[in-house]
Amino acid sequence: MDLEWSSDERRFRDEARTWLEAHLAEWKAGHDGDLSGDTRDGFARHLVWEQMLFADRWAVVSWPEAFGGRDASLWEWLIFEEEYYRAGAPQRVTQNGIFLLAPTVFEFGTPEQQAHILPRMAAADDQWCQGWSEPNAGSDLASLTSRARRVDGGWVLDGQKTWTTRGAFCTHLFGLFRTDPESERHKGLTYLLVALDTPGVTVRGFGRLDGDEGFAEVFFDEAFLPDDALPGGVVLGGEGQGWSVAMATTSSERGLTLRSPGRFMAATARLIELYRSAPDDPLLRDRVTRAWMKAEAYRLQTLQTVTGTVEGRPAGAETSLVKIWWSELDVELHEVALDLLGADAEATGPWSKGWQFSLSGPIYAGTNEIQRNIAAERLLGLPRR
Amino acid sequence: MDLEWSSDERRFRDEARTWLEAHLAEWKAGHDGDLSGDTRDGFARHLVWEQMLFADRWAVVSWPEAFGGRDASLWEWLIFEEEYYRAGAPQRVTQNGIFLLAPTVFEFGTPEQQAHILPRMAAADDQWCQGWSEPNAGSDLASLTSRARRVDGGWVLDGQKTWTTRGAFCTHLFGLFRTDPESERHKGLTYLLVALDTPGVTVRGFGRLDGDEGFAEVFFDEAFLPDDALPGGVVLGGEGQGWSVAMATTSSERGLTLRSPGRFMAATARLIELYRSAPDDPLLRDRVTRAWMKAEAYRLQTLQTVTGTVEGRPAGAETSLVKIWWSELDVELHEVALDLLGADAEATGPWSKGWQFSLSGPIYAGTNEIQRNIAAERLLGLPRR
Amino acid sequence: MRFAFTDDQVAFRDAVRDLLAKECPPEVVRAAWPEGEVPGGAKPGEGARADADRLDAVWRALADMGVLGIAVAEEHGGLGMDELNWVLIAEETGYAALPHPFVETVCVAAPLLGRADLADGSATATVQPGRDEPVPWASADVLLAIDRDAWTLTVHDEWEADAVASVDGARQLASVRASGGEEVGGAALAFDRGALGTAAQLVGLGRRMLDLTVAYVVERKQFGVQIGSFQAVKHHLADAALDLTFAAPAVHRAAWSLATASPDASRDVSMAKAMASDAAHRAGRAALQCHGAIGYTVEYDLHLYVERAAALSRAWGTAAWHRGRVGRALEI
Amino acid sequence: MRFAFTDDQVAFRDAVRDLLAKECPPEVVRAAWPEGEVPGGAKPGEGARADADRLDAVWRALADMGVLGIAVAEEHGGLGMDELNWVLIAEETGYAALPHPFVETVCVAAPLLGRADLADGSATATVQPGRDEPVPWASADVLLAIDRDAWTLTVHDEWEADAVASVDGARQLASVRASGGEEVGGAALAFDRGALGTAAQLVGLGRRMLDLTVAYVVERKQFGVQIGSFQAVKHHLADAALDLTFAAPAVHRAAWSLATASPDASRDVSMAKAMASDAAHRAGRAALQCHGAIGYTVEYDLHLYVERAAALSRAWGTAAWHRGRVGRALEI
Repeated sequence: MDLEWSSDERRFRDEARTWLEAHLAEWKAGHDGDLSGDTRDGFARHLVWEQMLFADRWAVVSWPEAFGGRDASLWEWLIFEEEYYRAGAPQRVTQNGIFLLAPTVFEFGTPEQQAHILPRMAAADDQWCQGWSEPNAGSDLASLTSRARRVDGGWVLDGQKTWTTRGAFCTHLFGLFRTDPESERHKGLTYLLVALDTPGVTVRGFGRLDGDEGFAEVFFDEAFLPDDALPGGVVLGGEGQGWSVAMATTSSERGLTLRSPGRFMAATARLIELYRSAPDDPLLRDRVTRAWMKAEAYRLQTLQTVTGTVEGRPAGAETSLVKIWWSELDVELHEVALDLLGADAEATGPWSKGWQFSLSGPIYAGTNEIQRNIAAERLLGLPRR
Repeated sequence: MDLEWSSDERRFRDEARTWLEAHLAEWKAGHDGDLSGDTRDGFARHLVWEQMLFADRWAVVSWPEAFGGRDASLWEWLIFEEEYYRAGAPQRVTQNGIFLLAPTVFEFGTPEQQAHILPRMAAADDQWCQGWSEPNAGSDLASLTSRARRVDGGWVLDGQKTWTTRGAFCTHLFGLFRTDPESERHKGLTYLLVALDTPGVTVRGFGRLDGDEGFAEVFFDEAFLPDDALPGGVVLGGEGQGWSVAMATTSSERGLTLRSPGRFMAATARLIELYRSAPDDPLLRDRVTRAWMKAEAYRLQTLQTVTGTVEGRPAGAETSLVKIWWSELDVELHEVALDLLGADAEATGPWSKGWQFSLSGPIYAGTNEIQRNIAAERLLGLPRR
Repeated sequence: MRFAFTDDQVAFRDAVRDLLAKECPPEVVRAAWPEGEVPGGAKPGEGARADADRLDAVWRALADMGVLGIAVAEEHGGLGMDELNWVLIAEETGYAALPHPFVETVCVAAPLLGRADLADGSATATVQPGRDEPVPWASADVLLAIDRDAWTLTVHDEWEADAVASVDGARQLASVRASGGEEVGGAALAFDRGALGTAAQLVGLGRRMLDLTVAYVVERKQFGVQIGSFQAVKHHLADAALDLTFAAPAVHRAAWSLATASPDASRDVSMAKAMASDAAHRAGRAALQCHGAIGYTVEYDLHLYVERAAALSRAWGTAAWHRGRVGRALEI
Repeated sequence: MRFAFTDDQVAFRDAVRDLLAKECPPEVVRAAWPEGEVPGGAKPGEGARADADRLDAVWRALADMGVLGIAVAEEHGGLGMDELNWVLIAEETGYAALPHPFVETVCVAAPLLGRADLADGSATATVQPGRDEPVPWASADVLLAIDRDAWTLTVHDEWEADAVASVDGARQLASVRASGGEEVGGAALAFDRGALGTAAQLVGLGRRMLDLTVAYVVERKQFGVQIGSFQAVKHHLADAALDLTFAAPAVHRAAWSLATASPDASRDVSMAKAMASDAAHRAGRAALQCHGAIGYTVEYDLHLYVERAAALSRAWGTAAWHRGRVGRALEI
């Protein structure tokens, strides 16, 4: 066991920190106050930031250099994330592409698809949103009904997706469509890549609890998607293979790639600052301490997981527990902050907005009820029923 | 709304308090220290107390005078219970008869059965234990397999009961037996009253977590139970009617009759004393306050329920919530006490023993998981599945 | 001993319940939210579903029914009734998330100031429940500023208000600066009445969130079954019902304690506010979790009640503040 | 950066695990409980299932394997190893509910006193982790009395002990009176090692209770199905696994902090003890609840681990005490 960073890693951290400080100041000077990336204007402004990251190869540090990354190790990725959140850098409006689609493209995409999709994603030239959920298929993804009919030279899409985060502002959507009309549940699905300006595709944004227009519904009405809409084709991983391709994406969504410890370490650091600015209160001190310990334990557990991954022992079903832990920690630490603020918590601010956002954590990417089922069944071996 | 006691009720309280103080002192003078009623010697000593209660008509205050009671109102019963626990009077070793069997005898027993069973129960001449659970029928009571075969002049019993509280010391058992061998689940069961000295019945006591021999297994091996073993017969409520008769008992077990608020009010009063004796600690003060509020809310909810009962609006499915509330409160208040004691909590004492006992609350009388199901289905109307 | 309301009290409650069900549906609550952009971004869909014309009508309807003057002395045109007579009605205003200063005007200001214009609905009052705390319903006509440390109460007819965006857009929150004003007695009683009214509203809000969620999980299917048939969903909602079932008697008892000027009244109010805050919070969490993504959108109604509960649970003293007051009353 | 144990450390852990599975089954733990009557009443069934002959054998087997001297300096016949080398083994002694003073002798006294007789199993040590606190393993040969206020440590070869019944009959609890003795340095480090060893045992106990319960709910049927197929049971056990999964890295990191004399070592030990205490407590509650009535009997094995966890969760500082120390380290 060695819990210290090497001198190379410390240098990498210094470089990241220096870059972030300078460029964040520059970016923030270009607009007033805090800006959400989940509104139309805010999204556009965030794309400027994405382009700054990409220009100096900070957009996707762990990707190969050929696609715009730095070939950084998982450790360096962790360090970068810590510095990113520590610096108070903004949310990544490209994250659904980078963290959900890209791993799938790396695993299932053809070389031609990879060469086209990945650099444009990293540069934020294309902005990808996910098309998983449907009005009647939330947690039960296998029940989806949006369909793609094979026609000469392409697909005709029909149906509706919903809860697509930032869908109103993105350029492309990735998602599952039922390509075998006779099929049921997990079978007969295909993973398609769809430009949102395809004729017959309509996007309607709608509001989230935290006040942002963060969600969209996407309607497909006899929309013709040509096979050559994207170099390498619009099917990822083969016709009818959609479920297994998507599940690979889902598991990366649940693991390390979605929620780096840096985010919670930064949030608890801000919570501690908030506590210090308020009158002493032993009950709140205890709750702040608990939140800090949970964030720290999350960091330690991640170090353990990354060690295993690096040494060829990849994480298994405990990723379900990881998702439960960070999402409940996120709610908890924001609730402590609101209780610290007392009556002032009602005013809209970073903590109240963060709390509203945190409430989605136990729901999305597989509800925590489903995660607990998975942990009990796959980790502990309880019967599925 | 009037939350004050009438002058008659205050007089009743004074009478009970005075009697309890004097007689408790007398009874306690007859033995050393605290004594559990769930050991052989302790049980015998507790019967002396039961006889003292009966002699002055405090054993079953809400029963008709003819059976040994005082015809007390539900309000007076509540007052008596408050005073009983406030005085630190001992557990009622006859409680399973008084609170579980007696309501059923009142409802389903023939006059002859009532006249025989009830006064002897009140006087602790007969001590009744319950025979519900079996090794493979715990929460799932309908799956029980102990059977009674009809023969000339009586029944032949076979099978096994378990978890019969104080079964090793009692004289009689009440419980369900399968009298129709072809029947399944809730059908074909009969509620039988069995003297434990019936030949072919064997009782074996075994130890509980809290160190007492509080449980027993009862084995029936071709045991012949004559119809005339009890005046009025050994069947309560009719052959094959066991399930509905037993359910009436179960619902009284879950409601007001089992856990009077007095018990928790007395326990939180002791917790407050304990807190005052220890160094000031804001975290523990908050937890003591929470426990007090929950006990107080339990008292208030009970007053509301009794008002409804008195006025002809009997409690419904919310009795499931009541069971969850008192049982989880009981665990919580004991855990606060143990955390107050810190390292000393490990030593056996009233709080550690009370904690161990409290852990059974969320399990027995229908686990709290089942109670939550019932509340969701019957109170909120969620589908049974 | 009788722990129940009178038939008259229940009938009045039922009448208000019916009125609010008709006059204060979600689209009326939505009408009180600011139009269009809020600091965090757009509120699409709000405008389309809001019914602005009815926003004032509900307050007028309550005035016509005599509800607004329930605690105003009879000589000022009110009904001169005590806390036991308005606590159930406050609960209903919580259930409806009424976007008007009911607690501030009806429960706090009306019995203290004895003004006929508060009873007839032509004027409204608001309250600052603690020094430097934000003030809701900023367009009210009179402001009662309570100092919870010194236990003073100052009545202001004029003050400056800077709007503050609230998580509950209907609340019209503001940061206020007021000088002068008239100091009057009864600060502690006024605070207790406000905390009681707020506790009652929280119980009502908890019930509303629970009702909405029960309806949703019975309707909604996933994995081929109603999601309300999952044990985890059942237990979330049973837990929410549990806390509400035991918070409600605490609230009702506090009303009795205030109405009878019990020496324990402040303790009982604090117990009520602490339990109601926690119960509404738990109900809100359960409601959101059982709804899934739809509960997280502004187009669905749930958020109107979740945000109100979030605001009220920390207004008029947090649960921890009130537990502290209970602890002191218990001499621990 | 590498957060994992070495192959050697894991292999040693596995060897101890195998040894304890064989030599320290529940009947050996039972053998350490007092025979027959205890103050609360009878313990029927204990005697019949206890295997008293093997009680000393397990300690001797650990000595033979070199485990008892793991932290004793090599010049005194030990292996001279640090906390990283014994923390996993402490976890295993928790899993087995080893009825011997492992933490006190091996983790605390052995590295401090450097006595060969502690390494070879011919002597044992016990510790009073705070002034006036009860002392387990009252028949030990040496007592280290730690004062957690003054941070002093006194070594006693003689003392008076009055037996105190413990919820965990195997612990041989006593109230002690000792005078004189020799004050030595290193009280804070000794305390941290003891708290770390106890935290590791609590993680092991949590895992044992979880394993027992998983086995039971897979086997046991109610309502025609395995009770482990109920979602409520799944969620209880997933929650227990959750806390253990995140407490374990905290414990392992604290071992690293002590082994490297990190300036944060005391903070890290306190975080470990607080989280392990809470995780074991939650696992115990879940285990009892999912077992139902059988878990509540002394004939079934679960209680051996539940009682040990209850004792250890409050020994060496409660979770709240340790969180207080973490908070001070965070300067809040």
